[in-house]
Amino acid sequence: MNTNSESSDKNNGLEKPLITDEIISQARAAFMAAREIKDYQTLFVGIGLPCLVAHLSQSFLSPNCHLIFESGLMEVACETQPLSTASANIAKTAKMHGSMLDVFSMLQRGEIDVGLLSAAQIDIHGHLNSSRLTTKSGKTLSLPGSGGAHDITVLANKVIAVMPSDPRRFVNDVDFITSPNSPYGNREGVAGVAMPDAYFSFDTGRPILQKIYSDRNADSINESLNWDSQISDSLEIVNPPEGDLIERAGIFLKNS
Amino acid sequence: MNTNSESSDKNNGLEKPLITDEIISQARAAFMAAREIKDYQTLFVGIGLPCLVAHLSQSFLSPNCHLIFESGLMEVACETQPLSTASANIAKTAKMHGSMLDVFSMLQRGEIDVGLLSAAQIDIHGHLNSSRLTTKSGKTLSLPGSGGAHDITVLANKVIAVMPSDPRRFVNDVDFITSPNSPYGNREGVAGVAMPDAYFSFDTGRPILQKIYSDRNADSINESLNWDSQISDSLEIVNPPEGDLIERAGIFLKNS
Amino acid sequence: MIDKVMTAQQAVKKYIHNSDTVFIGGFGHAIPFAIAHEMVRQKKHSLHLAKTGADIIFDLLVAGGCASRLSCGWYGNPGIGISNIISKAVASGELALTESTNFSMMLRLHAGKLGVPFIPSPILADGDLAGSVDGIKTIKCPFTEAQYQAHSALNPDVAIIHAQRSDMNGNVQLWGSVGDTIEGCEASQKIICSVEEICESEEILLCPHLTKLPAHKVVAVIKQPFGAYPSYLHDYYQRDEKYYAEHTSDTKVSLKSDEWLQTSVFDHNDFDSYLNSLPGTLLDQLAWSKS
Amino acid sequence: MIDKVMTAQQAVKKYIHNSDTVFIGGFGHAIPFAIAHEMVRQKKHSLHLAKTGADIIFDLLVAGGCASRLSCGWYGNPGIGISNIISKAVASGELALTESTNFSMMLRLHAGKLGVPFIPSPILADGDLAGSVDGIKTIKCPFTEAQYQAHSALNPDVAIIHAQRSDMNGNVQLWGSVGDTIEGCEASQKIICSVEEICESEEILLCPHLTKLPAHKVVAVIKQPFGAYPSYLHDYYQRDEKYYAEHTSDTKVSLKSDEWLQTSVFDHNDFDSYLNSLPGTLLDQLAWSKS
Repeated sequence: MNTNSESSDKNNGLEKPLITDEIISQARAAFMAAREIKDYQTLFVGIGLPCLVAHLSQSFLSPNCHLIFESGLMEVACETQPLSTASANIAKTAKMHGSMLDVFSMLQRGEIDVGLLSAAQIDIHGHLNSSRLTTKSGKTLSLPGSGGAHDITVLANKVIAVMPSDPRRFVNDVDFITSPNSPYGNREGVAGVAMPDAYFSFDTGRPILQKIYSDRNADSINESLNWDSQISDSLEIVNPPEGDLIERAGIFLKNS
Repeated sequence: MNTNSESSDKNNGLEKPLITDEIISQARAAFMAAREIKDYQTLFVGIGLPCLVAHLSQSFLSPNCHLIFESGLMEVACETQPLSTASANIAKTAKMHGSMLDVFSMLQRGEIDVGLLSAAQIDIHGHLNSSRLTTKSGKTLSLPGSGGAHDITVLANKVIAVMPSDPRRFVNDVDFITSPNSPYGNREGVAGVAMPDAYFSFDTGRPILQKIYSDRNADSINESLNWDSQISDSLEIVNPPEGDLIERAGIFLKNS
Repeated sequence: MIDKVMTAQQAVKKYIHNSDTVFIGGFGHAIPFAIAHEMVRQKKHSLHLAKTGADIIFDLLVAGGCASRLSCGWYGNPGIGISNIISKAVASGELALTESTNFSMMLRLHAGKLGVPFIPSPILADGDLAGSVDGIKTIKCPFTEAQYQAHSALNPDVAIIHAQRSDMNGNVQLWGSVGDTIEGCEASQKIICSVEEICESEEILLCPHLTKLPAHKVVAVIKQPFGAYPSYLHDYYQRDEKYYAEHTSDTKVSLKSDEWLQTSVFDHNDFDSYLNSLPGTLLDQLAWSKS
Repeated sequence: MIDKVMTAQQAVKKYIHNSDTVFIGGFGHAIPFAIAHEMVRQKKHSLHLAKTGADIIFDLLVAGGCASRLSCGWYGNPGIGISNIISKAVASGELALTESTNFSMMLRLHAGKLGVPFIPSPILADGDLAGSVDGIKTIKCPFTEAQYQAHSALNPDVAIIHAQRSDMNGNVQLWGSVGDTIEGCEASQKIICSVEEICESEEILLCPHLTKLPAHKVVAVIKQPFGAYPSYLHDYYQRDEKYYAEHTSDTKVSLKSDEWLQTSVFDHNDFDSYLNSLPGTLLDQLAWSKS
């Protein structure tokens, strides 16, 4: 693992991207989630930030994890950002073209170690919302819906959510429970949520600020979000991603 | 359709077989069953005599019927006798290699027009036995079991049994009901049984001698079997297969 | 054998009836746009569309007035955002939407494929979708007494799909990412399929493992190169990413989506005419690349 | 990646435990004889064997004393007749046999694949098998109140299969007639696979539609050419029809079946040694022919 190299020699001719704050923010959130993944785990990967988590895991931390997408693509090398779970860029790297039934069956059998999801909102119960938002004026804003999110949340052995910093996304009660943190059988449910500053676990059933990047302040992070969370007694300080890792995130996000 | 040609020019170099009584007997039973099949029907084909029915149907009577085997082979051209539902000789002619689940699902969906089965015994209720026989001395003789026979009997829209002449196979009550004539939903169940002399229908729920080859006598056939059957008022006299058809049956049975 | 080869115009006219439940094949890949164009052109209406995750082909069918009901686990423009057209049609009451989850829709189609009345699953026991989805009832497992949700079988009247190739008898060969396509087709009463190429049955025999649909249910085979455009087809052509990227803004106001229907569907007699109206080298640029 | 390549000896020792429930892959095709030979050689015992239709590989495992229980829909020598060995073992009480139907076994494995407790079906409601089969209970459909039989999930501890090829990571490619093989493997906790060839992952990427098993469950990849002999392997070799034809008479008396085990299994350290003991040109004669 090398997160410090300043060189881009290894980028195989891909254009060196302009590193924007947005790229850094996404890389930080994704890296925080990727740290929770162990090598050789099976990952069920949602679209958006979860793909960057999968990419950084595979590239830097857990090179042998098995990436599975709801379209039925398995044993995927997630090298560029896919727009859908069936996009050609990941279909071309997949060693198995199965069906949607095949991969959801894996989830239901309990063979998926980690489900990687994003959502519009997450609440202190670990429930996720990807269906609709209620604005302050009471208007309802429709979102695309569950897709596989509900199913992944109930059926993966463990779910890690990965979210942007936006405080409106962290709430005491989601506007709509698309994906209830009600895991099947003895599964773990939503284990935690990674964001660009920190990682909250749900070990006690409520959000606890468990890990924080060394350039952030725990109290201010905790207070900046719109939910009742606590700071762990054993708060872990994590070095933020830099150099090679940020660059790879930039290339990943750019070449999509 | 040409069942009268004496020539074997069309046999594509396959050796002209010796036509034995056994071949003629099988061809007669199979042809009687094949006459019950309409073109373009979907057939779920068991091993043994049912394969000869399928072959004669495809070659002479119903060239466009869809042949399906329990192994998952579909759109099969049944040109030589297969020993199992997955034999290479039929796998090589199949236009679709599906799975066992795929084809039994077709049955369960109600898409199989005719199930073609043989059995050790058939009784006056239309039940089939392929599990065990009780000898006169009370000894039990084990047979290989249901395989897909039970499932085909319950799930095909209609079942046609095809049997050798052996009177021990036609009984008032089978020794063991492997495949009950209890069709699912509004399916027809066991519609009839073809044998080398005749065809019995179960239109009234009991065997009725419905069709007979012109070289046989209805009363003597009916009496020769060990079951309570009747002779239809509208008994149909059928010309027995000869010439080309017998020869093709011989080639089919020989080149297995 | 009956020759099943016909035009999209003939197939849609003959086999898709108003008020049918229609399964739309393709999943981020191999999406049957050519057939959908023809459905809009023929002004089919009152259809119930069923699918796991609904791509922008649903925008076309909803904007075109074909659908009165939509059952799905997701709808929108993958990776881009919400569907303006569907949101608006639901808000106005023109479209009844039953939101579910992708796996529940998959299980319902799979129960339809198996020919069983339902499949039990632990999903949709909790959460706000549980109260509003269709076709789910709580049952007890007879072995463990534990509670499950019975996801009831869905058997659409007709499935529309696009695939790489078929012979004239409907031995359809499809590969690449399939998503829910096969299950949805098997669950349906009949299948209308457009293909890039119609091949000889002898070619099918060389690779029978690629044949994915039961030929006896395929009622129409339509030769339509680029029939999945603007989506992609594995080994044939790439997705038109620009089209998808611009679609969401292109359909933000009704005026614009009317224009979209006019220029892409109603201005043409068939899909080839539409393809010919695309900028000169566009389709060439979409040529499949292995990497 | 962990290199999963090992010998049959290592795989059977490490991953098959006495008293396991074992799914036997292959259906009239691709039957994993090499792995079964090794199970007999290592004197595995008390296994519960599960399958839809049981080919003569079951005779080998039963004669070898490996099995104490057999659940299947059929057993024998396809197209030839009954299994002398299994009939005798059942009669003597050495083997517990639960007879079912092929589709019920398939549904139970499929429920195992889906990860659901059962699948409802109308089969096995009536007839003499209904009272004696395992894992079936009557339930009511919550939608129609009609009665169905719940066929309970079967999740074997391990599956053994033979396939055409795999990479060292367990991306197994199998084609030809598959029968119940894929479902049985997916239902099992782990998969042991012998293959004709071990290929580079790059070759897998050229035809990912041929990859049929989830690599994360494949624990052992064994390079064993002719590993399905005397059955056949699509595109590789034909079945030894003479072997099958003579098998039933060859196993009519115990003395003969003991001799069979001795000369085909115990006289050899591995399957290659057995293959080498076959008549000189036999394997050459079995070369695959396209027609």
